[in-house]
Parts: sequence; C-alpha cells; structure tokens
Amino acid sequence: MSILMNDSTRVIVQGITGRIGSAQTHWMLEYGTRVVGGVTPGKGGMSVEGVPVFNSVLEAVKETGANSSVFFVPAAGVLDAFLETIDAGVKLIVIVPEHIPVKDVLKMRSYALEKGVFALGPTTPGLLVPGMGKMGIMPASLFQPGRVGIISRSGTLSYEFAGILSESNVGQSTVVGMGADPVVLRNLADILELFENDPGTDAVIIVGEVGGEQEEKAAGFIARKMTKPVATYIAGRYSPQGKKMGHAGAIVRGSTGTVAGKHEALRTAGATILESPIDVAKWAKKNKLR
Amino acid sequence: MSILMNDSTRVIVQGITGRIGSAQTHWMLEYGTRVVGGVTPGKGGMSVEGVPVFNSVLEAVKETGANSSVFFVPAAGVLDAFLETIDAGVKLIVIVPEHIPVKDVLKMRSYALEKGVFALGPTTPGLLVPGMGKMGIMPASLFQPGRVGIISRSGTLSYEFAGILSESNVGQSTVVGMGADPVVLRNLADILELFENDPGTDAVIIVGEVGGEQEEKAAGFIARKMTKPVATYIAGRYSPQGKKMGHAGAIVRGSTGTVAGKHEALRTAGATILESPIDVAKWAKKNKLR
Amino acid sequence: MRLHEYEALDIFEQNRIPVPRRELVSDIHEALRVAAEIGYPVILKAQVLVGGRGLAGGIRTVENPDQMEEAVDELLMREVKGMPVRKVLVCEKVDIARELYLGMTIDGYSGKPVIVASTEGGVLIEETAKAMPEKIAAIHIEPSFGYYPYQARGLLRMLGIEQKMITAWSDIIGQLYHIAIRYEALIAEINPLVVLSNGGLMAVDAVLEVDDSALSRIRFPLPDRVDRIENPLERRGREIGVTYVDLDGDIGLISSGAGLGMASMDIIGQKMKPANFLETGGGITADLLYRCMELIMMKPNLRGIFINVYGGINPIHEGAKGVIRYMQEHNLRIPVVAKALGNRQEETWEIFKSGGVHVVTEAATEKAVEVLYKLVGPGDKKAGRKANKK
Amino acid sequence: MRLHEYEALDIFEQNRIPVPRRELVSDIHEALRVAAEIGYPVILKAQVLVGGRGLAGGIRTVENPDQMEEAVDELLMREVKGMPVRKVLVCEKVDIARELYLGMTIDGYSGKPVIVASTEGGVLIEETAKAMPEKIAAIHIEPSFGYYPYQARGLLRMLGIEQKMITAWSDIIGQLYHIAIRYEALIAEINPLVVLSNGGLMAVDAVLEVDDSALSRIRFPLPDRVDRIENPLERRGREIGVTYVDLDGDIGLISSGAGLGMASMDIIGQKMKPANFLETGGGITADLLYRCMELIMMKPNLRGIFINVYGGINPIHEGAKGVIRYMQEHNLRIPVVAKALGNRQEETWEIFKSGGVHVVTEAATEKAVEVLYKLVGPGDKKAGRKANKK
Repeated sequence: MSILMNDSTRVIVQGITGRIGSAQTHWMLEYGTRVVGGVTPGKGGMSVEGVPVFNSVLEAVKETGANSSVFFVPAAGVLDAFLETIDAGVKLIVIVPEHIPVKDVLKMRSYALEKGVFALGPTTPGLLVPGMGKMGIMPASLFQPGRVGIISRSGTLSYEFAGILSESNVGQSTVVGMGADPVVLRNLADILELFENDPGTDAVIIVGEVGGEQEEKAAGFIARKMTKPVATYIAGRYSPQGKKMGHAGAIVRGSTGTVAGKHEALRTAGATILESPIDVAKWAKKNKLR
Repeated sequence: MSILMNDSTRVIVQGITGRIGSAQTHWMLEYGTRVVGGVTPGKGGMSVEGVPVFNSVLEAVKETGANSSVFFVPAAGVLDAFLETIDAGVKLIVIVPEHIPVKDVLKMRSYALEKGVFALGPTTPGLLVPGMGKMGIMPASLFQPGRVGIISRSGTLSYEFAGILSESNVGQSTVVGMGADPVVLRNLADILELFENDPGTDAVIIVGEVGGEQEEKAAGFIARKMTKPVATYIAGRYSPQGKKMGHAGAIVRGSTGTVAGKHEALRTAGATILESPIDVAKWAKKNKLR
Repeated sequence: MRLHEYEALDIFEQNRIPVPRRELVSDIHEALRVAAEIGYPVILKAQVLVGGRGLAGGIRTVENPDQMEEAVDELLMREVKGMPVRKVLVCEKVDIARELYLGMTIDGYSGKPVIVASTEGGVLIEETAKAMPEKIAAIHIEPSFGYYPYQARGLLRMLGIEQKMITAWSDIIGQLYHIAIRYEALIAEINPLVVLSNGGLMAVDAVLEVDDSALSRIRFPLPDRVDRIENPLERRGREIGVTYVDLDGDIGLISSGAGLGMASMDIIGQKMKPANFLETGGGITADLLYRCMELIMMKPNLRGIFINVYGGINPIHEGAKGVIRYMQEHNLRIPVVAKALGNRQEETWEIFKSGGVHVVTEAATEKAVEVLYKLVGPGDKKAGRKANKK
Repeated sequence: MRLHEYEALDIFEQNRIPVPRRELVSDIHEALRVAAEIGYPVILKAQVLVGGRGLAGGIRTVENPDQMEEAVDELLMREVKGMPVRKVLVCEKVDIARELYLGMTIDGYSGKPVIVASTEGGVLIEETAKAMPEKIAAIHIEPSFGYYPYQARGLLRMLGIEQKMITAWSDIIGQLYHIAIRYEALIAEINPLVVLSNGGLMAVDAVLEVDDSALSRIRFPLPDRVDRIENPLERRGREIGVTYVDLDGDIGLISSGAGLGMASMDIIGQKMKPANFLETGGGITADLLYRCMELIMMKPNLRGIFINVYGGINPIHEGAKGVIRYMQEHNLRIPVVAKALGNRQEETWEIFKSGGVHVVTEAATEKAVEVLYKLVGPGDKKAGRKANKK
C-alpha cells in the first residue's frame, strides 16, 4: 500500500518537451509509472518517449483520463499552468521547479486548498512508491518496497534516508518530498495524516531542516493523533546562524525554527530524534521495521 | 409576517453622524425600527438621536447585539466598510449610497455570497416592513401593513406602487428595494424566493425597468417555483433607445434588456403584465388582495 | 463615460496592443499632411461617440490626395446618427486577411467580468451571435481571483483557434483585460480585431467605456468628462449634477429617481410628449430645483411642467421652494403640476400651492398626468420636435 | 535580497510613508555638508545589511561639526557584526515621543502574509514579543482577497491604540503592505515607527527584503543584486549560480541539495571543520562543477574535499567530468572523497575513480566522511579560521 499514488494513478507531465521534462519522463516510465500524456502548449501532436503531447491540460485529461500531474514548467509559467491544471480536474499535482515567487505560491496554495487538490512542492523531488511508480525526479536505485513512510523537506536527504534504509533491507511504503520552499502547497502534518491512515505504513520518518515551523506544527499532530512510531532528523545544527532579516518572522514564530526548538517540540510529542542520518538504521532495527 | 426583517432585527446605522445618516436614523426610529447603534470611525462615544455611536462595526455588534446594518457611508468608503461589517458577523446589510464603482460592487457581492450575508443595493431605498420597521430611506407615510410583497429596482417607484396599493386599502408585507445599479448585491430571483416562502405574503409585485436581465432570470424562477400571483411593471417603454456602447453586452445577453423582451419572458412565466402603475390597483382587486 | 476611438486607441497602444499608425485631424490641410506621412491609401474615420458608425457612412477609404478634400469635407459636414463630427482620424490602411471580435463587459446578473471572443468580427457581430452562437465564446472571470492567461487559452480553444494564433491572441486578451481593470472599464472592445496578411494581429477599432463612479480614482490621465457631451442641455444637466436627456416633446419633466422618471415619461407619452427626462438623484435642495427649472425652461415652447418627487432621502419641501422661486422670478405662465409625497409632504404641498403649482396628493402618477392634460390638452405633437431642430 | 536602509527609506518615501530628511555619505566632507543642510544634531547610521546594528555601535548621534570627524571615521573604519561599513546615512534627528513597531512578513505555515504591530517598538522588540505578548497584534491577509484598511483598523484596536492615531497608523500599514506587494517583499518592516512630539508618525528605519525569485518581474528599479554581497567568494558563488557560504574550517564541500549540504556539514563538523557550504541546485553540468572546484579552492589551506551528490534531476556523470578535469589541470594534491548515487551512478563512479577521487558507494554520508577523516585526520582546527581572516 501507499499514499497519494496507487493503481489508478494516471500521470501527465507538464513541460514534457523540455530537456528535463523529457529525461524525467524516461525515468518515470522506466520505473513503471503510468505516464499517459504530456502537455506543452504549441507542441500538441508530438510524442515524447512514446507519450502523446497535448496543447492544454483539459485536452490531455479528456483524452487520457489523467488524474495526476507532475510539473517541469519554467518557474515564471507555473502559477498559470497550476490553475489551469486544477480547473481541468486534476487532483494530485507535483511541482518540481524551484525559484517560484512566493507571491505565486500563496495563490497556488489557496486555490488548491479551496478546490480540494493535493499538491506537493515547489522545489520537491516529488513522490515515489517503491515498485509502483514515481512522480518527479527521485532516482529509483535507492528505494525498495516496504512499510516505512518518509516525508522530507529536502530532496536529496530523502534519497539519503531511503538509501540507508534500503541498505539495511528496510523498505519504504511511500517517499514524499514536501518541498524545500518557505511556503509549500501542503503542510507536513497533512502528509503525516495520510501515513497514519495508510494500512501499508508502519512507521514514518520526518526529514526536516532549520527554519520555518513545519516540524513544530507537525509535533502537535503527532501528539494528538499519531499512533505509529515517528523518527525525525533535522539538518542544520552546524549551519551558521542566518543573517537576521527583520523581526516580524521572529515575533510571529517565537523560538520556532531552530534545531533545538524543533527537537524539543518533536521529542515532547513522542517522536524519536535522530542525531545523524545513519542512526535511522538503528531506529528501524529497534522498531523491527522492514 | 415579513421577509428579511422581523422581531429580532437589531439595526446599526453606518455613517450615522453624517447629515443623511442622522436624519434617516430619526425617521427609522420614529417608524419603530430597533436602531441599536451607529458607527462612524473617530466619532465613538457620541450619540445621535439617542443612539450610541461606535468607532468600529465589531465594537457596535459586541455592545448592542446588532445583526443588521444600513449604510449611509460615502461611496469611496463603502467597499472597505462592507467587508468590515461582514467580518463583524452582520447578516443583513442595506447599501443606500449611489455611485459606488462597479469594481467595488463585484468584490462586495462575491464576499457577501461567500459568507452567506444577505445584502441589498447599492442605490437602494432599502427595506420596509409596514408597521414594524425599516432600514433605509423609504418615506413611511405611503405604506400600510398587509400581505402583498413588493420588489423594486427603482426606489421612488416602490413608493409609488405601495402608495397606490395603500390608497386602495391593500397593504404590504414587505417592500424591498433591490438597488438600481447594473450590478446589485442580490438578484431579483433570490428575493422572490423569500416572498414565495413567507407565509405572510400572498402575492408579489415586481417593479422593473429597461436594461439588464434581472426580470428575465426571475421569470425562470417564477415558472419553476412560484405558486403565488406575480404582477410586474417595467418602466421605460418610451425611453429613448440608449446610445449603444459596444457589442459585448448585447452578445452576452442577446435580446434581453428591452421592455418587450422582459414582458415576453414574464408573461410566458405566468406573471401579469401591468401596462401602467395604476393598473396594480385593479390587479389587486381582481386577486382579492388586502 | 465613453472614450473616443482615438483616445481608446492611444490607451491600447500604450498597453502593447498593436494598433494602426494614425493621427487626429480637424481640417483638410492636416489630413493631407498626415496621409502623406502614413502613405496612401488611408482610412478616414469620423470620431463620434456612437456605434454602427461604419454602416452610417462615417468611415471612408481615400486612395490619393485628389480624393481627400471631398472625403474630409463630407465627413466634417455630416452628422453620424445625429452626432456632429468634429474630428477625423486618418489611419493606415492595413491588409486584412480576416476579422475577429474581442470584448469585455460586466455581466450584471452573475456579478462577474465576462470576456467574449469570436472568429467572426465586424459590423454584423450581433447578428452573428444570434445566427451562429457556436462562433462566439465567453468566459467569466472570478472578481476576487482575477484573470490568468490559461483562461484566455481555454476561450480560444473553445472557438477552435489554430494553435499558432493562440499566444498572440491570448496576449491581447490579457492586455485588454488589464486595461479594463486599470481604467475601471464597463466595456472594452476591439471590433474588428484583424488578422493581417502577414499573420499578425491588430486592433483597428477600439471602444472603452469607463465607469463614471470610478473616475476620481483612476490614476491614468483621462479626457474631461463634461466637455464630451454634445447636447448643450445635457451638458448643463451634468454640470448641475442631474441626469437630463433631451427629447422632442413639449412637456417639461422633473422627477426624483430614474424609475419614477421613466414611468412618468411613459405615462405622459400616452397622450402628450415629454420634452425631456430629468432625474434629480438624492441631492435635492432649493437651489438644485431652481436650476432644474432653469434647465428645462432652456427648451423653447414648453406647454406645461410635470414634477414628480418623493421625500425619502430628499427634502422635497426645500425643492418646492426652489421651484416657486423660479416661477416667481420668471413670472412663469405655463401650468406646473406637482405630485410630491413622503416625508414632509403636507409642508411641501403648502409651498407649492403658495406659488401657484397644481398639487396632486394621490399616489398614482396617472392621476397627476391627467390633471396636467386637462390643463394643456394634447397640443401640436410636432411643436416640440420642430423647436428642437438645430 | 535585502535592501540597504537608505534604499528602503527612498522606496518608503516614494510611497508616501513619512521618513526623516537624510542623505548618504561616504566621507567626512560630504557628512559635514549634509549635516549643515539638515541642521544639528544629526544621526549617523552605518549602512550594513545586518540587524541589531544599533546595539552593535552602528548608530551615532552627532551634536555639532566638531564631533563629526571622529564619528564618521569611527563608523567607516569599523565592521558591524563582521560587515564592513562603506556608506553612512546622515539623518535628521527627530523628537521622538514614543517608539512603535510595524512589520509584514509571510507566514509560511498558513501560507498568508501577516502584518504585525506593537505599541512597544525599538531594538528589544523580540524580547517584548516574548515577555508581553499582549503588546503585539498580528493579522493574516487572505492572498487572493487582498488587504483592506478595515483590517488595519481592527489590528490597531486590538492593541488599544487611541482613536486619533488610528487613521495615520492604518494609512502607513496600507502603504507598507502595498510596497510589500509591489516589491514582492518577504519582509517589510519599520522599527521603530515613531510618534513625533507633534503627534505625527514617521518611519525612522526601514527594512525591505525582496523575493529573489521575483526579481526579474519587479517593475520598479532595484539595485544590483550581486554587487551587494560583501564576501568575494559568496559573490562568486552567486555569479556562477550556486549557493556558497564562507565558513572557517578547512574541508571543502560540494553538495547537491541544501538539506544534504547541511547534513554533510553537520557530519563533517563532528570531527573536522567545513571550509564552506556549497549547494549546486539542480543545474549540474561538467562546467558548473569545474567552476565549483575553482571556487572552493579559492580558499587557501584546504586539507580535503568532500563531494556529496545525487543523480535525480542532476546528471552526476557530467559533474564528475568537471571535477576530474579541474583536478588534472591543477594537479590537485589534497584528497577528494565523493559519494554519488542515483541515476547513472556506476558511470559516475568510474569517472571519479579514473581521476583519483576516492569513491564511496554506500548511502550513509557518515561512512563517506569517515573515509575522508582517515585520509586527512583531525587537522589543526584553527588553520582554516586563520586563513579566512582579512
């Protein structure tokens, strides 16, 4: 079992005709993902890696029955294409691109929440269900099927944790990149809830980093609702303190954002704190995960 | 019985310290309306006609338990005050001022609909329940209690029809000015529905005018849902044809907007067409209204 | 307020919509100079604020200087749909492969801006809309969410526009929408939007009607509002703050409220002919009604005056004082009938009566009009019309 | 990108927020001239891009010309929190009755802009927020609906602001919010916002941080982005398109992904000291990693290099080619350890090995760092720090 993707997931790739879009379509297909179409306005009628390309999302959805979309669209065009995708009825959207203006992300987020669309990113490696498929750029070799869920703010660190687990023969149910931007389309706690409700997941690893308050807010969910074991790693304890850029954020968030503050909140909520990534192997062994 | 206003209606007057606001507060109180407070930012602590004035709508609502508001605010400040009023929890708002930019009205309308607030206007004389109270500027002398509902796009024509009925000893359940602007906060059909559902109303008069498509859309409601007799008068048959200002409106609306088109739609829906205002007396007599 | 075509074209051009080369002229010398600069053939377009100008003869093609004098004279002499032509726009004649239509207006019923496009632009667009509705597509814009380009692309796909045209056309839709927002337009329209023989798009006409209620907050320069009213009586109405429409009858009308004014006109029209429509709005004072009397009396040969006002927001007793002051100062001889009800009605009646006004105290306007009719009779139905001729 | 105070003050002034009279100077002669124009006493403010400048000695009051020379010299000589001072702002000294606080930022968790205000502004605002939360009020703005003045009035009433101050203060909130929208600000802040002795409000400081991702579409003039990075290595990083942070250790680091980079730094930091943080982003090419090698080698006395990359979106085999080309061209002697996993990992390992890179094929970064540690040992923990001193 898995979260977000399943047997009925039919994926379109937006920006499929670009260099990255076409390369990643190749890897997604190779991993067994049901990529049913692509969208690049003006390139309708082409085909990329054997997948038909459409001029609009609506057309792609009508022709292919797609219900999910992964974006390799230039940052400046993401907001518009995102709204188009939601209006076309797509219910799961993965936004891989980075450098999308925050103002655009705010609008995307509010529209997706209003329309009941689950969206990940921006700046996410996407989503991978080992042995089933993937939406995004996660390199397949590091993952293996199993029962541990991973949620990561950092793309490459999600690979690292999956790789360490896989080397210990502990597989993953689903690996989710929630996106590395200061504002993301879905908060950590929402994804945690999916794992809590997934019968195919026995435990969850949260890979966080300094800054923001995703981990602190998720701690509230863990304390109130989470029955499955949770381990967390927060990167950045040796990072130089960021140049302070105004008081407003600090006032709003108080002491949240520091590694120590996140540890404190998560430990209080009952999560295991991993001091170093490799410790995840020991935690998995101790919890008899596989 | 009545629509929109009843025994629990507690009214605040926004812009109460202005010349018109204070004069109309006098008339509303004299008619028995429960005016419990007024709002003029910066004038909090004053009192007008014995009514306490507050600096903000929230404060007025908290202190007085108001649930309804009537506006005598300068046009440029209406949008902001309207949003404030909705956020303060007021559920019935009457916008008397005219010359509010259409762009503002669009935002007001969408916010009111989203928040489930019933709003009338702009450019409305408001709302009057004979013998009970009134929100707005309708001159009390013309009305008398009874069982006929009136909805009017024009302010003064609503007085005219009520006056003619009253002279024939036919009273009114509620008289509603829906507002004379090209975009109003509630459509005619919504108000008709309230009258249809009001046990205190036996029949309804729609006083319309050339332009727009309120009457045509209401005809759909009359045909489908209305069980009570409806009479309609459309002003403007001898009005000079308006200078044509572009095709977009005509394309969107087709032949709607003309007196003939409105008559056709309403007659087909089963409404009685009144050729001249005075005909309403005959219609009332024929339908044994009182 | 509707802008002239030349004003709207300037705004379109500033907002990156392709428009033809052009210059405004008011005599033959300017026209010859501009045409020489632009190069023949040129199009001359009468600048009047009415639609259907082309069908009414307000557009001429001029092939060479020899044809220019006659064309300019002819345009400047004529009226287009009753409007005098003061200025002519001399435009580049472009090679048109096809005519499209693009417009934006407010859909009052849904409370949303609506963008309308068609592959069949030109003077007969409204007929096209009725006969071939599949050639027309429209999308509504959510006011609080705003416009995004994907909406335009979707609109154009509904029309079956070929992919290679979509980007250029959706860019123009975006620009037109943003002009509409910035200028608080009630109507923004390009008809025709043309496909040039080189494949590009160009707006060869431009309509922009700005929301009068928003004029004071529009941050972009706009032409003066009062100046552009051609009819001097209507201009005077705007100046004093009332709505005046010049008609061809001989019964003067003052009403409070547009609906009541229209109904009064309808009722008067059953047996007589109104000379004007005048709606005071909610700002009645003694002075205002004095000036309204002055205004309606600027029209010669009135046979009677009908006043129909309600005291809701308006202090009608004050208004009555202004009316009788005018009557006394000008020793007015024609009958004045007033119906005035509402707050302070008794006081108002007394004032009117003291000045010789015939007061009607019943609610029905028909009864008051009947009183007037008894006083003035049907009259010569042509009289007003003659007097109104320039 | 954070703007300098003087740049932000100019923008605030253009947007009708009251600010003090002021001028930027870079030497004593300019300072004396400006102070004479403004009138003594004046405030000198070091223009450096860090907070807490006042407490760090970057602000001086100068009563008369005699005090000026020493104050200017002292400010221009000093570093404030490690940043050199190149310019000083000479400001009018205003009569302050009270200090308030006003800020706008993005609340990442709720996904909304948030406006924060306090009646207790000044350098200790964050401590105030903790100790007296009732002195702070915040409101969230719905992104698709936007800001309206009533929201500001509500915020100010939450703070118990007296009615007579509400209009002036809510005007400034509106202006600050609109600056934030136009300039796509992540932070816009006035601390302190002061009440003058005459009752007016004035922004005597200004913070504006613009969203780097939006720089290309901001329609207002902005200063150059790369120029304002003081550290030459960090500036070079920006130029080649990577994120480089200068640290005081002696182990060079190249990573793909900020999280992986931070984790690598954390792990290296357990026994050694990183010389830098370098994150490539998703645009790895052979050339980019060649330039990254050049960049990290600009720092003297490195004892080893650690490369930690994943082949997800990045072609790591191409990156490996760039690394070994640098090593060969520069005959690099210090150990290079690489962990490179993901798409095309085997090919990548071969390329690295062919150039003499120590390749680790396990997933755990700890194991790769251990390999490096065995090669270079703990080192002199002070070495890097010394070399880094200017």
